[in-house]
Amino acid sequence: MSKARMQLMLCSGTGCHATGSKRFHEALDAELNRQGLTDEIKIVETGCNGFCAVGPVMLVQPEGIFYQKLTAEDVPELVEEHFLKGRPVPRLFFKEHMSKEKIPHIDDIPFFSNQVYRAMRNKGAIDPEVIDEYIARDGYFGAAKALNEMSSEEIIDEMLTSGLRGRGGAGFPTGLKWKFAHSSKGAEKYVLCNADEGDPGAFMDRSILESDPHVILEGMTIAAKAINATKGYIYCRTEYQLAIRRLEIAIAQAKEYGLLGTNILGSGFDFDIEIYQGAGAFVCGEETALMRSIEGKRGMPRPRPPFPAYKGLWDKPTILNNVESFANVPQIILKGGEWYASIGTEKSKGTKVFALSGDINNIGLVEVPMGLPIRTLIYDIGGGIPNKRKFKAVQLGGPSGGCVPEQHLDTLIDYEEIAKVGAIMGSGGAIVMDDRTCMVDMARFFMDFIQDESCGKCTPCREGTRRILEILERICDGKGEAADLKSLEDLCEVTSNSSLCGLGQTAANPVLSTMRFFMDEYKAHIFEKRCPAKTCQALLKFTVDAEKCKKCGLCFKACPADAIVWKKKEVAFIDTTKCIQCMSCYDKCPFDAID
Amino acid sequence: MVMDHHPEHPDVTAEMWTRIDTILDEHSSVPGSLITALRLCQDTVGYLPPPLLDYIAEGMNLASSQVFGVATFYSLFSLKPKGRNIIKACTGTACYVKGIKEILNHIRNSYSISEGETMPDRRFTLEGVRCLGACGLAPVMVVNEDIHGNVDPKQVKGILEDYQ
Amino acid sequence: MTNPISDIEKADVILVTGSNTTETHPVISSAIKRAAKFGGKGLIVIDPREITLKQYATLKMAPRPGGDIAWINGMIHVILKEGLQAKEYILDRTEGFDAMAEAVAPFTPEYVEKITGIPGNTLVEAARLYAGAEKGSILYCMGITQHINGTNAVKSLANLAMVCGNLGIEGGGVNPLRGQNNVQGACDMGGLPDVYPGYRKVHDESHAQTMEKAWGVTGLSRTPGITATDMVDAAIDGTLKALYVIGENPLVSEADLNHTEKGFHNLEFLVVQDIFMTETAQAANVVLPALCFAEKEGTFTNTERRVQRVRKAVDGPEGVPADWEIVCDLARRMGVPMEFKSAEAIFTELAAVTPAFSGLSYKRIEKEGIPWPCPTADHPGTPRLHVGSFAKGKGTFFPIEWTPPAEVTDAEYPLALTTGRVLYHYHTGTMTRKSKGLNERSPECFVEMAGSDAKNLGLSDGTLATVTSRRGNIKARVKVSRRMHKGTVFIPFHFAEAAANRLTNAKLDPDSKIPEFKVCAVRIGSAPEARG
Amino acid sequence: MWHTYLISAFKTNPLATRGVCILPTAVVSFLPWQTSLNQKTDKVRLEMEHKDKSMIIDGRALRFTEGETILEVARRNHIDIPTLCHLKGATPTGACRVCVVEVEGARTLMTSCTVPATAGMVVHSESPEVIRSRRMTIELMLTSGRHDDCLVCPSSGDCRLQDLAFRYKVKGATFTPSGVKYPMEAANPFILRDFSKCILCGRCVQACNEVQVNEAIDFGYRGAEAKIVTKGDRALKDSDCVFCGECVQACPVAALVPKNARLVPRMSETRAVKTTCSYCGVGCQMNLHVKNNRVWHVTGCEEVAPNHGSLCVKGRYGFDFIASEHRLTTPLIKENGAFREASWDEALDLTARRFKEIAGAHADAVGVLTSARVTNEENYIAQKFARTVLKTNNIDHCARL
Repeated sequence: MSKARMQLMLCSGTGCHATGSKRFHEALDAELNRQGLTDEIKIVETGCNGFCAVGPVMLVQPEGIFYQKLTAEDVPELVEEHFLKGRPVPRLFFKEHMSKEKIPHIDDIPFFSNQVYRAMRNKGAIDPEVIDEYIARDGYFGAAKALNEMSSEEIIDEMLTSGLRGRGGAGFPTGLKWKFAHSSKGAEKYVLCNADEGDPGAFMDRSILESDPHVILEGMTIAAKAINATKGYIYCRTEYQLAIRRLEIAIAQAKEYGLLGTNILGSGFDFDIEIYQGAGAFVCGEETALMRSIEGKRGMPRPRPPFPAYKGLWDKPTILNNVESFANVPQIILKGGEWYASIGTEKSKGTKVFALSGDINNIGLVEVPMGLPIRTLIYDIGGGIPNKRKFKAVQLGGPSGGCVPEQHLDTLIDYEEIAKVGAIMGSGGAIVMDDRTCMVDMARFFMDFIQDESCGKCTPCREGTRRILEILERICDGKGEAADLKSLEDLCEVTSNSSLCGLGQTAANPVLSTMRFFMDEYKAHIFEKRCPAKTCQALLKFTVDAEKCKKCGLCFKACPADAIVWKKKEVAFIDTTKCIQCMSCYDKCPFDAID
Repeated sequence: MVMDHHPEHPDVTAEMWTRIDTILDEHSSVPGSLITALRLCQDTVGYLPPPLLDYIAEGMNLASSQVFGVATFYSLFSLKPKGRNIIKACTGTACYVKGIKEILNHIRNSYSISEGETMPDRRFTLEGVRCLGACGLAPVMVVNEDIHGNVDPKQVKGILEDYQ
Repeated sequence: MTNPISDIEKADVILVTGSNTTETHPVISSAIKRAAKFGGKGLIVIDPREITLKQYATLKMAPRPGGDIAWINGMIHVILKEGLQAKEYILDRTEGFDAMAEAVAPFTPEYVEKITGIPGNTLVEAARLYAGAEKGSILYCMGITQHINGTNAVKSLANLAMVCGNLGIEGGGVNPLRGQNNVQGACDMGGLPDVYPGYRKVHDESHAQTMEKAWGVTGLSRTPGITATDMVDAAIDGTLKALYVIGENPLVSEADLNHTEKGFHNLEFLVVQDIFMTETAQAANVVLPALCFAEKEGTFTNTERRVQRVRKAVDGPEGVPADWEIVCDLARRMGVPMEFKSAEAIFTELAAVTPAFSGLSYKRIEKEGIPWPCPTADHPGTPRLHVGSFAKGKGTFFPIEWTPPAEVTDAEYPLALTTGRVLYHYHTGTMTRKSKGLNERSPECFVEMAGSDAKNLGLSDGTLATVTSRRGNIKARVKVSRRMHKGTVFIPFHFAEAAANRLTNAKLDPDSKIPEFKVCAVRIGSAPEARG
Repeated sequence: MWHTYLISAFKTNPLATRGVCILPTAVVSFLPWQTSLNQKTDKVRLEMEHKDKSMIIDGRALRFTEGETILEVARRNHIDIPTLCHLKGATPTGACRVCVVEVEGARTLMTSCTVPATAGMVVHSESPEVIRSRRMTIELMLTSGRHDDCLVCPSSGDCRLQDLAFRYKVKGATFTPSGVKYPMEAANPFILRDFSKCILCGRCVQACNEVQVNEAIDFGYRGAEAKIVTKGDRALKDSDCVFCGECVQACPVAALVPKNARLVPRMSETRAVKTTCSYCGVGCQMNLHVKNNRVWHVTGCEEVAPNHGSLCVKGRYGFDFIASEHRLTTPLIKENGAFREASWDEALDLTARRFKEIAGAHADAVGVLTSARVTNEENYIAQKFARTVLKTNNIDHCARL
């Protein structure tokens, strides 16, 4: 590749972009130019590195020094000290949350060292806009093998051996899905990639597309060969403009290299891929809805059977896998299904990507082996909860998933194990919540989301979720009644049992899950008219703890409603009849005296 | 249909009609390309006034009711004029946990617009959007093309003052 | 129709021409649209206007009015040139192929394009599409027949169907869509100047004798009578002196109305029997009220020859008898008794004297109608004609030449006018214009034209315009529409106060005596709006 | 075996047994319900294992043909599975969820209108689970919009939702009715759209798009905002609607009723007289709904050719001419250029006399224009009259117009 002595892998993912990677890049460029170092030091703009919390980040290769929170002002020092004199700059190293230790090497940072890269093996390592860099890391070798040396059956067998299950959430064995579509008769078949990442709190697909677009093209090509399809679509959220641009570049380059289009790699196999931009509808993550959408219609799911493997897009046999699933395919073909299955649990093989967010120190994207305890994910990789707050639960699986509370943190990352505690693997969103999060409000949040995203076709989902939301809102408003709990249960059961598609069938999960583990919070809202997490404003009754109050008067000054009575050297008093529960005083009090 | 005249609409200029005709020409024979055509037409005009939807339907040889159904199904499409600046507040879980509600409140108080609304002078349109996949920066607010992460409610006004 | 309506969805390719089906036969149009949209069937629509059905078409063509024979011959030309014809079928089941082939030889796509304006390659595609279908159905309506060469156009369509072996098969056929509820029945029953019930010629001695015997009379005239249009001329020259009009409104529906009015006013005695005071009734000496379909028993025969029951739902105006009762009463008063107890009794007689109806009875069609021929009481009826063999043995090809319309556009009358119906009205509007709702939807006459024509004439949507032909003029509002091609305008004929037939040309097809309603030359200018 | 392990996964998951926890995409898709065949051992089932193409519904072993849905098999065998959104002649959408049944081994309830019968399938059409779901679904429908005024509702007695509520004894009292979301629309001569009654079953959309293919209406908006819309969500009169009324006939409630439905007798009070439409040549079979010697409604006959229930605007709504005050009721004779009323005897005698005179004096001087509008019987009589009484073949009608 490059003859440069040093490569600066600068993250240009959405996160780092937002925190100023572009300005830093420009400054760095200018400085290297000024110093005449452009030949020996090469800047490589990579896709998302994953460690978004500390962006902009940069990895200096081949040394493996990791810099975080970079600004344009840091450039002269970096160039002078490190790039010229070989003395890395410690103040820009990663700082461990607990020990406050500064760690220079990426391999020593727990966020990275506990990860195993498969789907994201190229993240931060290549320039996503240069196909040669992908090829240099064994890119398209899997496709070459599949197209020239393997039959469809052999590819499917390899996939079955790998034990790869759908990473979009349901965990259906990928090889089996391909097998059905393979056996389905039809001259025209389709391979679809679901890149309509919709679960709030999940962004691994965007990251993979931005950092390694070719792996998706390669994975889809292998799938096409397996089921004998000639056309593929990547259904991508229109919000992901960077990902779309990189995919467009990748498709053009692959075609130029004969890796896509007609007679790929001289194998006689034809396959073409088109990008289809979604237009903003969560329900289009459901496979039949997604197909409707590609057909240019309203993304309303249709009943199954018939299943897409037999009657999918334009009524032709179709397979749909998500981005992360496809990202695993080339390596499985290249290194074999057994290699892939060598890590993980009995029924969940390989790795899974999680998007850690919420109340956690190391917000970012991580890939971990199946079978890892959730606790390790949260505390070792995630670096624990900030501000010395208490962990309450981690929400897995987004609007279709559930919460894993403290007592189940040792659950292993495994489709079945996670399901046992009432959550789902889902697409990998992992939102950590500390003790200030109200679980009833959380359920209400998800129901609000679902209600908004329901397509409106079937009665239980359209009307049922509306009624569930209504009840949850009532509870959060302090107007809940005992009978509401029974109504919730009934509604959740019918919505789950009778809705047309997965969206409705799983819509009640966040409610059922929080009712299972946090019934006490529901009861507190209903019977004591109290929100233990102090989130539901209507239920807040603020009082001043006389023992903690230092009589400073900050609360008095902060109150916009004149609800606080305070005189110098006296404990403040809150007039609850005037209080508008705005929490200004609560936020202001330096002594936690307001509760 | 003999497409020899355009409907009249104050927000659609002659150049826009020309561009729209090109878009329709390119897509009318491609099955399933309605959503793409709608997106491109919206990019051209800024939004999709109903007479334009009817015109698109004729040009694409689709039922006008179907086109309207599609346009109102997807949140990307707007049938009302939008502001010069679009504020997208991420309402994903991470941003919710990190307090996007307060940011929305601030915007509402400062500019008298709620989610989905546009200021009468068309300076801002406020949209609540699905998770932008930038959870690491929660709460996130995107103004036009600029991503603002870790937004403190107090900064909101300061950030927005730059957009006129 | 040679084939039943249910065959439409069984065809592989449907060719519709001269029929604005969605407005004139909405329920049949649904079958066509379903076939095209959901059945994946090919649909070829040929019409001078961009009618709604074209939105569903696989292929559409817009010939200039009067060019039908040219494009039909052109399609046959292409089919023969490319060897797409049904060779065995032609050999086994038809005659006269060679002469026909010779007649279509000059109709190259280039020549057809010159006459019709249809691009040559489109014509070739259409020919391939139709000929490529295993089962091809042709549906046509007045757009084909109402021309001076209408009969020939129909024969050309039959040529086209036979060339591809599409007559006498399921899903095939040449199918005229009959415009009126019982036009099929009126013809079947001998409501024509030259035939008795069952299409037996009046000049054929043996038929005449059969009828004399059946009716117990003597001296039936062996001379064919004259057609409605010829009656007008006969009235003008005085040979026709009296006319008995039952449920028709020729003073709106006939071509060249000014001429027709002259004839009617020249009659010595005119009797009109109708449910409303129509424009024709106004001209009568005697007006007789009648019952409408909801007030009497009987049968109608639909476009697919299905004989169906009409049942009395309500009592009519007090003392008003059914049409047949009035006629029988009149006969009695004229000294020739015609006594029937009921409509069913008449049906029994007509079934007995009409071979194709012999097997039919009210009892048999109680639940569902039966298509004739139905010769015996155990015959299931005949949904498809010509299956296995043609009625006459072999199907005959006719060599057909194209002739231009009787009137073509020129500098003085630069626009081609074509007339037809709108969805909300029916024929002369006798019934529909009494319906508040239908009138609200379609209150007045209009002249539909292309945006470019309107622009050139300085007219815009909604302006009142005067439309003038060599025979008369009317005022109507302009309707600018994407359905019209430049150079052709359309006016519906339902509106007596702005009757399109004041403009139309009464030149007749020599065989069918159908006037050329579908094309004449007009000019259009803005009309001063009346004040107040 | 892949499926058994997946099923065991559900079984061990306490939430999964309630049908939750698995995302949209796949697992559900490929679950073969047959796998549960061995779960119970009842005699019939054991016998069935060796029989091809038979299934069990409510304990009855039933044969089916390839492609038949559970609903079709059930109906053929007089097992009454209720439906609401199911529209004959259109693709089943599975939207309303009223026809759900329990299929052994399936993770959730299944809509009988969409699921094809498979060999060995065991179905319970009225299990407690099914009834519970139907009752909640009906309850949710009854409390959406306004459904509490059956006493003054034009569709009362002719309403599927009312029938279902009766059958499952649901009162619509659990939740507060959500009320009127979109205003009523009456700005056209024929159809009244009452959105407060609409349960979004989609039958009208299918009637419009799949049966008549007029494509005037479709689903618009999303979720709780969902509404049946025309182009631009305009009033019907400003849309592509051609007022064929297929949607009105398809509407199972009173969301779409004839414009004057509140002012005239309800459908359920009238007597239907089957007849043939008197407009174009299609010859649609229709029911005239009569009360007190007046036609109030017209519907298409669904069971017979040629129209199978469809009509057009003229056939369905153009019937007010029957009772028009402009109808001719008495014979008229023109004297000095003006009409005067006459008795039948006078008018017919005059006519008979004049015809006799003219026909007697000149051969073929009288003509008859019979009609494509009157019956076969009347045409037969008219031509017989011309030929035998007037002794002329001068008979014609406007076949050519």
